Amino acid sequence: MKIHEYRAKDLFRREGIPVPDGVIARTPDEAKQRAIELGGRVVIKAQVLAGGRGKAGGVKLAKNPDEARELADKILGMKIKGMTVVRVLVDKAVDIESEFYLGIVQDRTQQCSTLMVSAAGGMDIEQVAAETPEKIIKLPINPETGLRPFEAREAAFRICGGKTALRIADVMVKLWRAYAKADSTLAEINPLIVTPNQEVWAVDGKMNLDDNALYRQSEIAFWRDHLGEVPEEYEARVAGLSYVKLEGNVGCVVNGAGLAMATMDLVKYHGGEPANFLDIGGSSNPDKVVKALEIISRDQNVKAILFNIFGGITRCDDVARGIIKAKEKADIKLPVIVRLIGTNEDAARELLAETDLESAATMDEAVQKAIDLAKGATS
Amino acid sequence: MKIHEYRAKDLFRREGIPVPDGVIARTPDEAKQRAIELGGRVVIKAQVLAGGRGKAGGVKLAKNPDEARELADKILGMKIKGMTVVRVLVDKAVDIESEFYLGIVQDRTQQCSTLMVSAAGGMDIEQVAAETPEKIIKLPINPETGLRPFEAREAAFRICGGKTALRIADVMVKLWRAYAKADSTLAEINPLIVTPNQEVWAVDGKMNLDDNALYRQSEIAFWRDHLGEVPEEYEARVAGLSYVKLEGNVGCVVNGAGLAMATMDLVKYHGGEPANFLDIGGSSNPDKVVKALEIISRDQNVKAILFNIFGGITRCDDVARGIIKAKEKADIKLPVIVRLIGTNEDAARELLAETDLESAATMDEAVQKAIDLAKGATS
Amino acid sequence: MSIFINNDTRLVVQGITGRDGGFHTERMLSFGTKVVAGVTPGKGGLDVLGRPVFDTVEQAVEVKGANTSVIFVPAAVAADAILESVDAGIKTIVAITEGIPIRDMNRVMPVIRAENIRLIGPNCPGAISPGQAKVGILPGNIVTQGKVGLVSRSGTLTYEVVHKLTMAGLGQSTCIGIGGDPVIGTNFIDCLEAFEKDPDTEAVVLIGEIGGTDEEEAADFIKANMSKPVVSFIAGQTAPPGKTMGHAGAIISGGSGTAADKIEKLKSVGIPVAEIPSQIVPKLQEVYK
Amino acid sequence: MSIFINNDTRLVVQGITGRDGGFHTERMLSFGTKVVAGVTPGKGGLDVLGRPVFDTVEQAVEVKGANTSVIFVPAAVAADAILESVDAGIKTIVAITEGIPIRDMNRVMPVIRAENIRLIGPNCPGAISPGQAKVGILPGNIVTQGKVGLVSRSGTLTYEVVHKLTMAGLGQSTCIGIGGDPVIGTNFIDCLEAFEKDPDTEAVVLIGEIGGTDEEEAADFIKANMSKPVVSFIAGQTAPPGKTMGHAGAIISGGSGTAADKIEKLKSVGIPVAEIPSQIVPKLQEVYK
Repeated sequence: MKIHEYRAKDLFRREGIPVPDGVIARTPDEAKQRAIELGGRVVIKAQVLAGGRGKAGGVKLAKNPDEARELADKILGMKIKGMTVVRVLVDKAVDIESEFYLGIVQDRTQQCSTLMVSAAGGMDIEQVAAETPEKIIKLPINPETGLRPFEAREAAFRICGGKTALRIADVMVKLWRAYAKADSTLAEINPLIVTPNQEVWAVDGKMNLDDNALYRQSEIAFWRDHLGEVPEEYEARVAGLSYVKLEGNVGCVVNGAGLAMATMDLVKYHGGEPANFLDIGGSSNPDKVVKALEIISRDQNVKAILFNIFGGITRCDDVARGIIKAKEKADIKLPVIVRLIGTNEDAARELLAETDLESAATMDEAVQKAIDLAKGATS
Repeated sequence: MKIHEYRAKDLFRREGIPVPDGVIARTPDEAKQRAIELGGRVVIKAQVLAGGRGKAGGVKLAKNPDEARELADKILGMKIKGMTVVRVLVDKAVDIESEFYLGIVQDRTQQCSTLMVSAAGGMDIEQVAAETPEKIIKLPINPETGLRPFEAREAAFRICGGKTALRIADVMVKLWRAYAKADSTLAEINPLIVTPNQEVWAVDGKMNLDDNALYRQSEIAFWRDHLGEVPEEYEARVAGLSYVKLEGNVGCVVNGAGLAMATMDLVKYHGGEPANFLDIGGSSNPDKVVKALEIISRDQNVKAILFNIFGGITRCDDVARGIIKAKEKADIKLPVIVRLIGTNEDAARELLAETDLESAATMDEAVQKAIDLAKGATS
Repeated sequence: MSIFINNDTRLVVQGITGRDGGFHTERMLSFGTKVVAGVTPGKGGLDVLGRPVFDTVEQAVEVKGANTSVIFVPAAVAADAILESVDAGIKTIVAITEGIPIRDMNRVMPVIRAENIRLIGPNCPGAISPGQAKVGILPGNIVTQGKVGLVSRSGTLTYEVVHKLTMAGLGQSTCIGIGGDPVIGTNFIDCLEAFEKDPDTEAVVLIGEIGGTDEEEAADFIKANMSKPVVSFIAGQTAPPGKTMGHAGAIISGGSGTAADKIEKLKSVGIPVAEIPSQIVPKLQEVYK
Repeated sequence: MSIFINNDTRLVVQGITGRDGGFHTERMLSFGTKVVAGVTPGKGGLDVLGRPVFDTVEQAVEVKGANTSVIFVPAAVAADAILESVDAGIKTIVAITEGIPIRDMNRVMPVIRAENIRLIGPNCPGAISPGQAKVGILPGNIVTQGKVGLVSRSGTLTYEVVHKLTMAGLGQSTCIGIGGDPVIGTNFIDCLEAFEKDPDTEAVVLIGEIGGTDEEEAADFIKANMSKPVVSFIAGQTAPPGKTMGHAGAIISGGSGTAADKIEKLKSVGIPVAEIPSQIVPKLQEVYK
């Protein structure tokens, strides 16, 4: 789960990381008022859960409250990567002498959290990593001891010196605490800036949280911004389904993520275009199937729906009954092709034979039928 | 540092350990009032920083508020191991079916904290350890991971079963948290009781804290009960001295704990009786020496004062000047014998020669002189 | 004879009194797995399907000589259950539980590595060695004994492939689903290494998916260390970047972890890669006769 | 040639810009110790007594080849300083700092054991090998080179005994104060074992005190493993139970850790125990000629 910059900064503040004073505004007038309170010179920052806000014009420096109003007016309502800006963060501006990058991220290969530090702050860190990897210091963090002060100092003194390095090291240890307490998979300050008088400020903040740990992060879990999600993906998640919208016309309903991906790939292989990824999980619960059908059929592009279910532990006849019930309930007019295989597949095929549902014996056959039906419906 | 039972129980409550409702009372009437609020049947417990309260009559069950008043009246003002009871804890009484012992203590040999669990609850655990050590389960705790739930369960299921064991395991993990957060050297629940309907309650609580960690335990450090200390020992501690009062007549002022103990032993060896242990530490600061002389000379038993200082890094002449100044300032009439050895000892002896301070070349000589002078003063 | 689980497997089921634990215990028993005990703290003394339930894994090891455990307990307590098994001396652990927080698994992994434990999963279907033992939830009715080893990051896609192998008369030595989480105990290389050593495995099918670089590392390993033929398939060629495809680990991030990269890498070291699942059997038959 | 510190010692002083660190660096230098660098985070680039100051121990090791560190930093950051030295590859660490919380030392010790580090202290006077090196605060003017090894839990009592040895013409190979805290890196046995192996040590003086059972364990070790004569003294015969005698570790608790117990144990394995400090030299002369 992603949280907004202003939320991440709140978590940073709790650990004592120096974060410039800042408040949220929802209207240009509010932004002006906040700018007055913050001393006039502020940064107006679009709060959307997407990267590249700066390039999209969503982050601007205002030299006075009137300019803050003006800029907020421009930024509010702006669309960044398909998401509308409904809030801006009004942050007190600070003078910048140098910029650093601090990040902690789950490292898949090392199977632990890793501190990343660079003097190349303010830039896209993935670009830095790709072009000049030597500019990034990486340090695996022991999950039990956490980031220890001496480790932070060693990293900090490789990118700068003196009291500044001590201040940056201190921010690193506090960033680790914020990261660990929130069950994060990413916590980033980019840039961490140093002012001409050697103060250190986290002028940006980003945090991603582990969805599996939200059950013990009740406060933060509540911060999920549904506006930042594709509505159908949100709806699916709430119903216990994994759904990702694509642009094709063959809707797919599959049990299991790997099989769902393979089904999409097969649609493409046979010359079709998948409309979505959808994993209904291990259960044949008709309610889930209903919800899946509802979500998919709402997509105007979808012209045919393909079920690909490997019975495994689940009995295929149970699943067939679920599909029949669900199709009735959801009142689906689109053609539906069902491929059921595994335990009790014969019984399932008998059930389907009595309906207008097309059935198929193999994945390839099912996919080809679905593509043909989608084409037929289109032409 | 020791803290009172009611304070320890507050720390236990914060972690969610089930502790019977209880409040402090300073008068019998207050005790009665509290007993009414707690439902009538209460336990009145003397709050003094000493063991063996039960045997001394400092813990009593009251069947009703009037009896609570009566028992509080008896217990308040009572002396237990030299300490006057000025507060009682009025605890809601709970029915006892069985009693367990849970403790976490710093293990010197293992160099870690160790969980100790026993079904022989309510008894003196040191006695259990001495007589039936097989009744105590010991488990070293990894300082980084802490006590993990499965470890607690393994221990709990060795002393009981079913839901009760799960509840006790839960208390163990929470006791570890209380212990670790407070930088404890001991946290003990004796007894942890199980009621006839299988509830678990910590009816007693004890915690000792690491003095070296009090700087980061500001809330708890404030709880120190000076009433529980020998006044002179408290005064010495505040002045940065280590002082332990004994019963003899030869006052000792020494730099270094080992040398101070050896000096006391030597007084005894030569037929005298040491009046105290006193370590002035590594500094020759006259203020500390003044305070040391003040504290020792206030002890009516002391008839002679012996300085045994090994110069080492400190220069002996500096120390001599400190003693001379201090003796004047503190206006000491008692005979003082000074043995200074190490760096610049000759210069020191010259300085002392101009005063009425007796000097000695060796520890043995100094101690014998001090004993003689103390005897002379007495006869 | 198979890898990781076999006729010597003496299994304890952690969470045996739960719905999933009980259901799959029955399936494992009917497959012939030597399930020797169950564990549910606080329910010691019960009997489930004729197997004794203990309060701790330690007791199951002491009393019934368990040497392998399978974990069906809820996600919030699953990491603790894994550590309990390690502490009790269990050397092979299969964690079925899905949704274990990454922080918990980060804490488990150093112990697993230090104690040299074979942990499969979490969030995986487990392993099955036809004719010997099944530990986990892989359906027992689609496998048949043989000489093909199979390792996969997914569940039902594995069933699909196993089913195709069985239909084609290609029996299996061991089939393993290693799980789709970002932090897992056993990776492709661990399985490939074991298959290479196993005298009863003659060829291997490797089923990967988008996310991470496990397949790329497997390719290097195969090139350097494997004499037995390996055939592969990678799911997720049409997956868009930045989106989690069901499995927490199945995500293309920052341009890395794409199916195209993985396929290219596998092919570059000479491993046949099926474009679609139905090509796996023919590709295998080309290199393994 | 001596134990733990010697002519090969290349010392880095952690906290060199502090009052104590600077003062004792001067003393160590004038004793002839090879102090190669100092460390104070944030003060890298300074020069103290002709020695460069670095920001990290890592730099001191890289640039100046330090192999031993001595720690004078405040108690609140001392455990971190120890761990920093370990991480930088330092194998011998002498922690002078007093007042380190027990919890911090509990965390340090597993690392010390795992990495096989020689940690002396904390809260100790350090070690001195006359003619070679002095690491810590033991006064350099009371020692003389010779063949007696000395190990003690205290500071000034050690000086007293060393002084008596020197006066009696009994020079020392190495004198070590292991410190009076409950959690310390090096105990009596570690030192006795090293003295037994050291060809330049011919006899050992062991100075114990009340608290713990380190002396008892040392007695068993001496009986089982030592060929060289050992003489002992135990301070605190008149100490009352339950009271901390200056050193946090010097406390008789629950009837254990008394001087009488320790003396009895030492005598029971044939180790001469001086009743008072002035008997140590004569007792030693009886067994070591």
